[in-house]
Amino acid sequence: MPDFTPHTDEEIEQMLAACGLSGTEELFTAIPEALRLAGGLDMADGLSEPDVVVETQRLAARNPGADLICFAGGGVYDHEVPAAVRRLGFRSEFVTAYTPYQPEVAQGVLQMLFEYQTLVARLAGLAVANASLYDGASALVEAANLSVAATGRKTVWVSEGIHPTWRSVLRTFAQGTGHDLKPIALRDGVTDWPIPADGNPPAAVLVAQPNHLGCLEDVKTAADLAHGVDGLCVVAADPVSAGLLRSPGELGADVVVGEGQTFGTPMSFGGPFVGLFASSLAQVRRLPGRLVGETVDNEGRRAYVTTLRAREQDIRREKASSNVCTNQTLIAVAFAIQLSWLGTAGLRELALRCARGTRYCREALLAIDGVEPLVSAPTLREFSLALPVPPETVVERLAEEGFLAGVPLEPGLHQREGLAVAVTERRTRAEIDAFTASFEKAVR
Amino acid sequence: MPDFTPHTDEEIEQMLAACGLSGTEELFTAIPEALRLAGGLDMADGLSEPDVVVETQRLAARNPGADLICFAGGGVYDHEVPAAVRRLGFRSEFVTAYTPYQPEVAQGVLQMLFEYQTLVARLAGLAVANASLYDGASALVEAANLSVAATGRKTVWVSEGIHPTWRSVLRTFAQGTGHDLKPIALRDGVTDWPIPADGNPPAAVLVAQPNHLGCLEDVKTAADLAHGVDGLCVVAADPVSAGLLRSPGELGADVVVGEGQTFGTPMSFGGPFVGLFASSLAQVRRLPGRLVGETVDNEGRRAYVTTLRAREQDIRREKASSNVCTNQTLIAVAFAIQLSWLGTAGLRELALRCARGTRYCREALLAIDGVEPLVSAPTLREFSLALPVPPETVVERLAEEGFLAGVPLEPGLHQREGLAVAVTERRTRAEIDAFTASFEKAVR
Amino acid sequence: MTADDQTRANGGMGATGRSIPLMGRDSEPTIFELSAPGRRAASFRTTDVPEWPAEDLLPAGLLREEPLDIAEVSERDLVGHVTRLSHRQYSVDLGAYPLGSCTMKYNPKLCDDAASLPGFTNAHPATPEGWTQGWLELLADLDARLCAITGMAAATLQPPAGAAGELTGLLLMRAWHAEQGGRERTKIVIPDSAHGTNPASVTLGGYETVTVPSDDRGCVDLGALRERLDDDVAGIMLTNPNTLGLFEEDIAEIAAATHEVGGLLYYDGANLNAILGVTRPGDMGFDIVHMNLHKTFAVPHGGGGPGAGPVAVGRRLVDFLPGPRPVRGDSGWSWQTPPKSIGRVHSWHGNALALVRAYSYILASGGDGLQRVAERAVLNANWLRHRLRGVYDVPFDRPNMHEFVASTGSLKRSSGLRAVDVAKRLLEEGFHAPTTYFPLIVEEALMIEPTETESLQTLEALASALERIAASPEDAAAAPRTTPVGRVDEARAARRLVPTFDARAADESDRLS
Amino acid sequence: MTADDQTRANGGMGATGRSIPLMGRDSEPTIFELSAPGRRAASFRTTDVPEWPAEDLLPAGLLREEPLDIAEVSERDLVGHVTRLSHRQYSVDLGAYPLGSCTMKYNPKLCDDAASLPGFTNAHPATPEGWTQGWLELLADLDARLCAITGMAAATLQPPAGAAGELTGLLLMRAWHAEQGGRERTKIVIPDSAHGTNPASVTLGGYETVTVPSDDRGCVDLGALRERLDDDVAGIMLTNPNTLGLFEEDIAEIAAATHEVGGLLYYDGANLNAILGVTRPGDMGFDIVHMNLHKTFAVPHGGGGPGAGPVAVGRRLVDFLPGPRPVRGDSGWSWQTPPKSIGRVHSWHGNALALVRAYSYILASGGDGLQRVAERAVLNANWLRHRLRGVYDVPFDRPNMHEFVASTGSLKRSSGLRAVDVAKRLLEEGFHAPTTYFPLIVEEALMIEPTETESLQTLEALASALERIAASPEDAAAAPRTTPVGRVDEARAARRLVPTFDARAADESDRLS
Ligand SMILES: Cc1ncc(COP(=O)(O)O)c(C=O)c1O
Ligand SMILES: Cc1ncc(COP(=O)(O)O)c(C=O)c1O
Repeated sequence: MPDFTPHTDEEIEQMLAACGLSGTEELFTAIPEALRLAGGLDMADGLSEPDVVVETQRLAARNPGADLICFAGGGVYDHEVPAAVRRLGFRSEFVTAYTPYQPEVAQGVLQMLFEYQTLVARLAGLAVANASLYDGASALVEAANLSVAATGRKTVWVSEGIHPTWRSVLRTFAQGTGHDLKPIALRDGVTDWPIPADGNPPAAVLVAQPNHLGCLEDVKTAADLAHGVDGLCVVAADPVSAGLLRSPGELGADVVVGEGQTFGTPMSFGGPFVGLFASSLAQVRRLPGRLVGETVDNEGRRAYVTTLRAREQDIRREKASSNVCTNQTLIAVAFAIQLSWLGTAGLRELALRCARGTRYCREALLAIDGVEPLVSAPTLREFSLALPVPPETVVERLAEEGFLAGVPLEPGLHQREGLAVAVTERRTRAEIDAFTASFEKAVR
Repeated sequence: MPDFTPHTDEEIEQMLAACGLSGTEELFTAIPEALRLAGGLDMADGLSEPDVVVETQRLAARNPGADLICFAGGGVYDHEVPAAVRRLGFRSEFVTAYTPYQPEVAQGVLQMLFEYQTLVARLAGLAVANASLYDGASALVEAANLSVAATGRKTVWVSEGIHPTWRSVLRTFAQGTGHDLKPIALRDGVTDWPIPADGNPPAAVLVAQPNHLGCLEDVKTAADLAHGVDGLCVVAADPVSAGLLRSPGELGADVVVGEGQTFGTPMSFGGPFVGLFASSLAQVRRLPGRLVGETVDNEGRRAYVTTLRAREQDIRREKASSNVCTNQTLIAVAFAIQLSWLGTAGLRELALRCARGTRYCREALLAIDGVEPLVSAPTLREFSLALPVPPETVVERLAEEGFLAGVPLEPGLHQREGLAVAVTERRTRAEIDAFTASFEKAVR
Repeated sequence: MTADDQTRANGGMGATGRSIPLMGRDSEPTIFELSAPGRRAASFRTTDVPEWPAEDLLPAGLLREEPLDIAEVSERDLVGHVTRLSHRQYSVDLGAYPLGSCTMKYNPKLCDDAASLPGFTNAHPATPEGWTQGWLELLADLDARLCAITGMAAATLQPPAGAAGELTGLLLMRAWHAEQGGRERTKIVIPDSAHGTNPASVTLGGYETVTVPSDDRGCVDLGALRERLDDDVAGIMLTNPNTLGLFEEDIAEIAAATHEVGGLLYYDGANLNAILGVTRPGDMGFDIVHMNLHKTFAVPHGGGGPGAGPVAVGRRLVDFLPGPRPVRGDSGWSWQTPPKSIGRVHSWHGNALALVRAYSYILASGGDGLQRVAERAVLNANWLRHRLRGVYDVPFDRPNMHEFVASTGSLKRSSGLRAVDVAKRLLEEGFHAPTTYFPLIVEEALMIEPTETESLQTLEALASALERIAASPEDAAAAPRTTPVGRVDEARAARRLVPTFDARAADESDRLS
Repeated sequence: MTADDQTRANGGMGATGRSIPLMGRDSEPTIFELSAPGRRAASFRTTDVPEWPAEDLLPAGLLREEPLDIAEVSERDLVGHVTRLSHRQYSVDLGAYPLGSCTMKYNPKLCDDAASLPGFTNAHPATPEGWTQGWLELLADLDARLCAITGMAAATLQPPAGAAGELTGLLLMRAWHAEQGGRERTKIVIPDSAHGTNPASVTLGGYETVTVPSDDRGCVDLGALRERLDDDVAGIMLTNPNTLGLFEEDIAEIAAATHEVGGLLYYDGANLNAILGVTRPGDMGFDIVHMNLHKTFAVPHGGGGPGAGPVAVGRRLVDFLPGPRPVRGDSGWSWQTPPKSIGRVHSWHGNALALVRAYSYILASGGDGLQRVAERAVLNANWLRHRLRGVYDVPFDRPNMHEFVASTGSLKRSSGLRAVDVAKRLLEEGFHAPTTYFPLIVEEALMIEPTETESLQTLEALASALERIAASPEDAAAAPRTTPVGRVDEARAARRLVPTFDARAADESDRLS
């Protein structure tokens, strides 16, 4: 019902006349009569703004899951987003801009992306990062494609420590590219790194840090292995872990990807998030997506611009190694703001608080009869349990008590049924204690 | 706990050294030792941002009254505020600016105020409006002061149709100014306009339109009466009523004041709102508060500036007729945006929707046994009922049912116990029907 | 083509303004010029209420004939208009705002969130107290904390701004003196450096202003004060530190002398920021204190308001406070009006959402944080004075509190540089200007208050800019050159008064009576 | 002094950047230059969890030795920084953005509100379906509405952008052909006017691109197409109206010919805005359709994203869709993956909050409103073409849909005015530039899409600006002069690659391998 078009009847008439037309239908004469929708769309008329509010509030209220105290992770975490970040990230100049094709009027977005790239590169411990991809999974797909393009090889080794849905996305897109994905199994929580029997050397080795069981992998071994066969090492890293852990780049990774939801974006039922992508300088001409670089304007003032554009689909077309056009700039902006808000000390403290809560919660749950560690490798902010009842049942029972208990593990993969439980800096001791008490009842 | 000051320890040392000081205490040597707080404030240490969120959310959750379906008015109404108005009104350039003392960098606020003044003047039907006062009640006080200054008289006639709390504020401030306030009683819902026996001619006649019973007054008669004795006519008008009614200015008012909450501001437990103040050009040099005027800059470009500043307290000091300095600019900005969003047709429709809902609700409630009209004068969007049980009891009972039933009337003033019920454009027929059903039970 | 030209050029129907953003540095048309008949943004909820025509609802004589002309714009044009206007506005969120006496500190965004909670924003002020216990608890706790900060016994949160607080305080004095009986007191003593609201409030409070001069230290001249104190004096109004940014060191003597003649002491809290956690007006002997929550407690200034001006009083004045006030009973909080209350000073409970902002700021700061505020506000101001003392005159060049007053007195004589020139030049350097020509007792005054939230780097940049300005007085006349508009013709605004868009069209001779 | 000079000049500790706002038109330092050791903005919830040191929690070998350097700034400086940067950014909310193919319409603010409801934003995507029924219902209803709009049978909402939708569509084609059996098809036909994502997606889909030329009407050359169609062809990708803004009138013949050789038709929905409620891809014969919700359905572009690129398909392809999808059962909504699904194309449910925005826009618009969108988008574009046809070349000067392509071909020859000059001149006139140099088949192309939300007055102003620009080609070289920075040196950015702040400091010779 609100009319988002400004045209008054008088103006429409005047404009039609200027076009030499006598009615709105005549605007569409190029469309063959047979293809015209006779009675318009089969859809109710528009609603007023307050009516839309009522309807969307009704639907939102039907998601009581949004009120559960969250112990679920699996790549999406319940972190604090402070007021300043929310308000800055939603400034309409950022929200309603397009891709910065005209740098003279897009320095705001460009500089935010330049800062974002710097931050992502630092987290990764690599020299360069792009201006965002869709999400962690698609960044991983792009990393595999980059590796294949860089090496001319088609085989990609994929640790089963990578989140199952990410691997599933990898498989989907491999149907097009024809990559040969070789799964590498886990052993006691971490990737078991033999060279697969089949002798084809890989374009890349893909590993997650921490992996989806929450366990910390030995990135250096993965990198050495990859480099030993002239392949690349790709690490899917949780950016929060950079608060405490040595960076993947430092340990030898050539490409680091990740899910950026962690910084500045609420859980949002899974999106929009932001795919982090960093690489060594050696790969910069194969970098997917957009890249912002610093330069100067005609008066020598510092300025920013998208650069190495020749890589991109709009110029390289069928020869481009990536088709990404629209990306996730606004989420990248929020990421950069949130990380700047955290700052050097805050990032470390955030990671430490996650690790402490994880340890506290893990010990408390393991004290419950019948609850056992699924694996024994060290964890940072997520851990996996073996349960005496199906994990889906535990999740349902705990939801009734007000908790989202975790993410049930891919059945079959780990011998036993398991549940991955995540603890962020938002979880208080009181919440964890209450969760433990409910958990105890739920596994009976 | 969040430190809103940026100083690092190193910087503090450096800065103290630059001042020739060796410690922070030395900054305060001018303060006699005896007056220094020994152990700092008797107050807990600061909380982190998330802890403050928890605490303020706890307090907010203890106001279930905020969820009641609102039939209360009394000068504060439950109108829709669309997303665009909220987001625009909260742009930080408006929120975090000061009074526009430097017009070259304050054209945003100045132009918004110029548009606000234009809109308020149009609503009032008068030539000029100021850039906001605290609220409706304080605007009424200023109008009385202006009238006294303009006429050199001390007596002010005050219709009892003006909301009781506004009259109470008038009385408070009259303790200082010494104005002689003469109440004029109502008869069957509207002001009963005899000239008070005491022969002192008034500086002004103060009347509300509609009055606090919801009834429409005869503004023209009030104006004629005032002008007949060379006094001013001051009307406290509900700005929504301008959507349907002839403006007070057209009917002879010299000053129009009002409560601007109606446009763009939620009910907010009573503030901050905005006091509307419009007058004829004859009174412009006595206008309280700030006034924005159009002018040009040094290149002839249109520009705005606060003008006729010589009226204001910072220049006129003890001779100023008003002491207002900080006003309610941000709420005035929201007012202007909301009114522009409504537009010519929307304002009329808003008023009409209020009037229709009022009629529908009034008829429904009057059909209940024992519920009677308190008065019979025509109403616009609020009406008064005589109830068989104390109105406070009815309000309590209906709150249990999810409704805020109205504002109980000042006891004693109208012979019978009464309740003023308001209906805005937000109230649906279904809500009114449910309210009526609950009301029926509540008055039993 | 300026907006004016365009308005003239437009002969046709519909909107006359065009919408182009600031980047072109063009002026923005008014909303009225963007209006075209029939355009609209508004939509309304579906209610199913019968659609009676206006004529069936209201007496014909009251109805207006034509709808009132507001503006007819699309939501898109409205959003564009206001967003563009926001780009023509300086603000704290854009940069430093060293406006003396105004305390333009950064206001944490968490306070915005607190004040936006629906449990606060959606409550009608007449909701029965049982349904708004959270509100009453918050107000009562804020009241208690403000008293702890100022050293007073109880407060009213009703006054919506500092000036309203002043008048409230004066009415409290009046009521108190009336109860004491005796001859009516008629005078209030005010220093010559006081803010204009003080004398204006005195008049509205029904008193007469007696001015006491400042001595050569920039403080109240104690001797002169003693001469003015007699039993006509109802009280004295002071801000401490005063508007020169100097602490009134003789405050104990001032208080004793005033109390001796039966007067009361009123504290203008505009400068409270300087002494948070360091000293308290109550301890200095003040009887009545107003606070500007929009200065000291991070309520943003909103382009001129809203603020909040609570008034706290000593024990002997508690019974006179405006009401109702939240009081704790067995069954929770309820509203109560003090027995000898002067009455309401606001139609409801004051600027309630502004109070939530201040409350959340105080919670987040805590006792430790508030003390840091004062320490660092004072440190910043002293550092800046030291940096600038060789460049500008500093008439009272001794340790200051949160602000100090400089002057272009010497520079004016040597090179013609006035305070207003410094202000306009600073604007083009990207800073807001200090307060100019106040306090009145300093010629060509620049009243500089950096506030505690500005970093050393910002202060350095500000000081450099001020140095550059002093070094190149010849640039002043043309300034400001980089602002959305150039120097504004204030005289013309007053001479040819155009207070509304409609007045533009009207015949000029009609404009002023 | 520029930020660079200052960085150099700063020898001391702490932040090197100074914070002054755009009004000084100075550049803004990076956040790294505003950083000073020890400053911080962050604070954390009190949890009472034991405060074990990192060494007790993690193996020593994994721990980094020094905290990772991020930046150390106060909230105040962060807010100032980002707010100032926002003032260096053009956006739809500031003005018109006639960027062809991108559909930079105004996005109603009500959609922002819908997408901000905590019931949507706070839901973890792995929450069991019983606890997120509102989400599933919304997604299913959006799916159904998108199908009604496009004339298709079912959709996936997972693809996060148009290009992701394209690749999804190509994988659907692949899966479908695989099920049909027979020789593997290897080619996809694409017109020479197609967007770059089309051929790039084709390659990633494992196909080879075969280009079909446009004829002199600007449409697919039907004869040339027929020559290219054989049983190697898996399908054809078209956008209709095409990137010249022209409706492919022969679409029925194209569809028949493609289907005849067993190929499928893919609709690139970037231009769907033009035909909402007027005609539907499904009715034209398309088998697979992606939509750019960020173009057609008012998801704001966010400076480059996020968007959403749902893919709808005809009945015979439904079983191949990515999953899981929401399906209605007796006990409510549940997630189900289609039997022959190609698998996930997103790790969760797509850009869910962007889907809420589009959903609320569709609810508010309704069938009637969506049709108005198309009508007025087309009206605006035709009006503008008529206004400009004498000034600029219009290579295909016939009734267009929502956009049209102009060219400075003649102007370049007569006065040297290139498309890029027009773009830069338009920036200084306060408008965003049209898309330039696309589609590739038009020299010096200016692809102009005013969108339906711009008013006649804005179009008038835009047209006047474009006229002025053509009339004064000599102004072009210096443009833009009123923008936050002048013409940017793009060549240098590529030559001396500085992709991060850290690369600035690094030795230049190291920068590029
Ligand atoms: C010293 C002083 N006193 C009083 C006031 C008045 O406060 P308000 O503006 O809140 O009415 C001000 C405000 O500018 C001030 O600076
Ligand atoms: C014609 C056309 N096709 C496809 C796309 C790709 O869509 P997206 O940017 O969402 O990936 C675009 C976007 O610019 C386009 O204009």
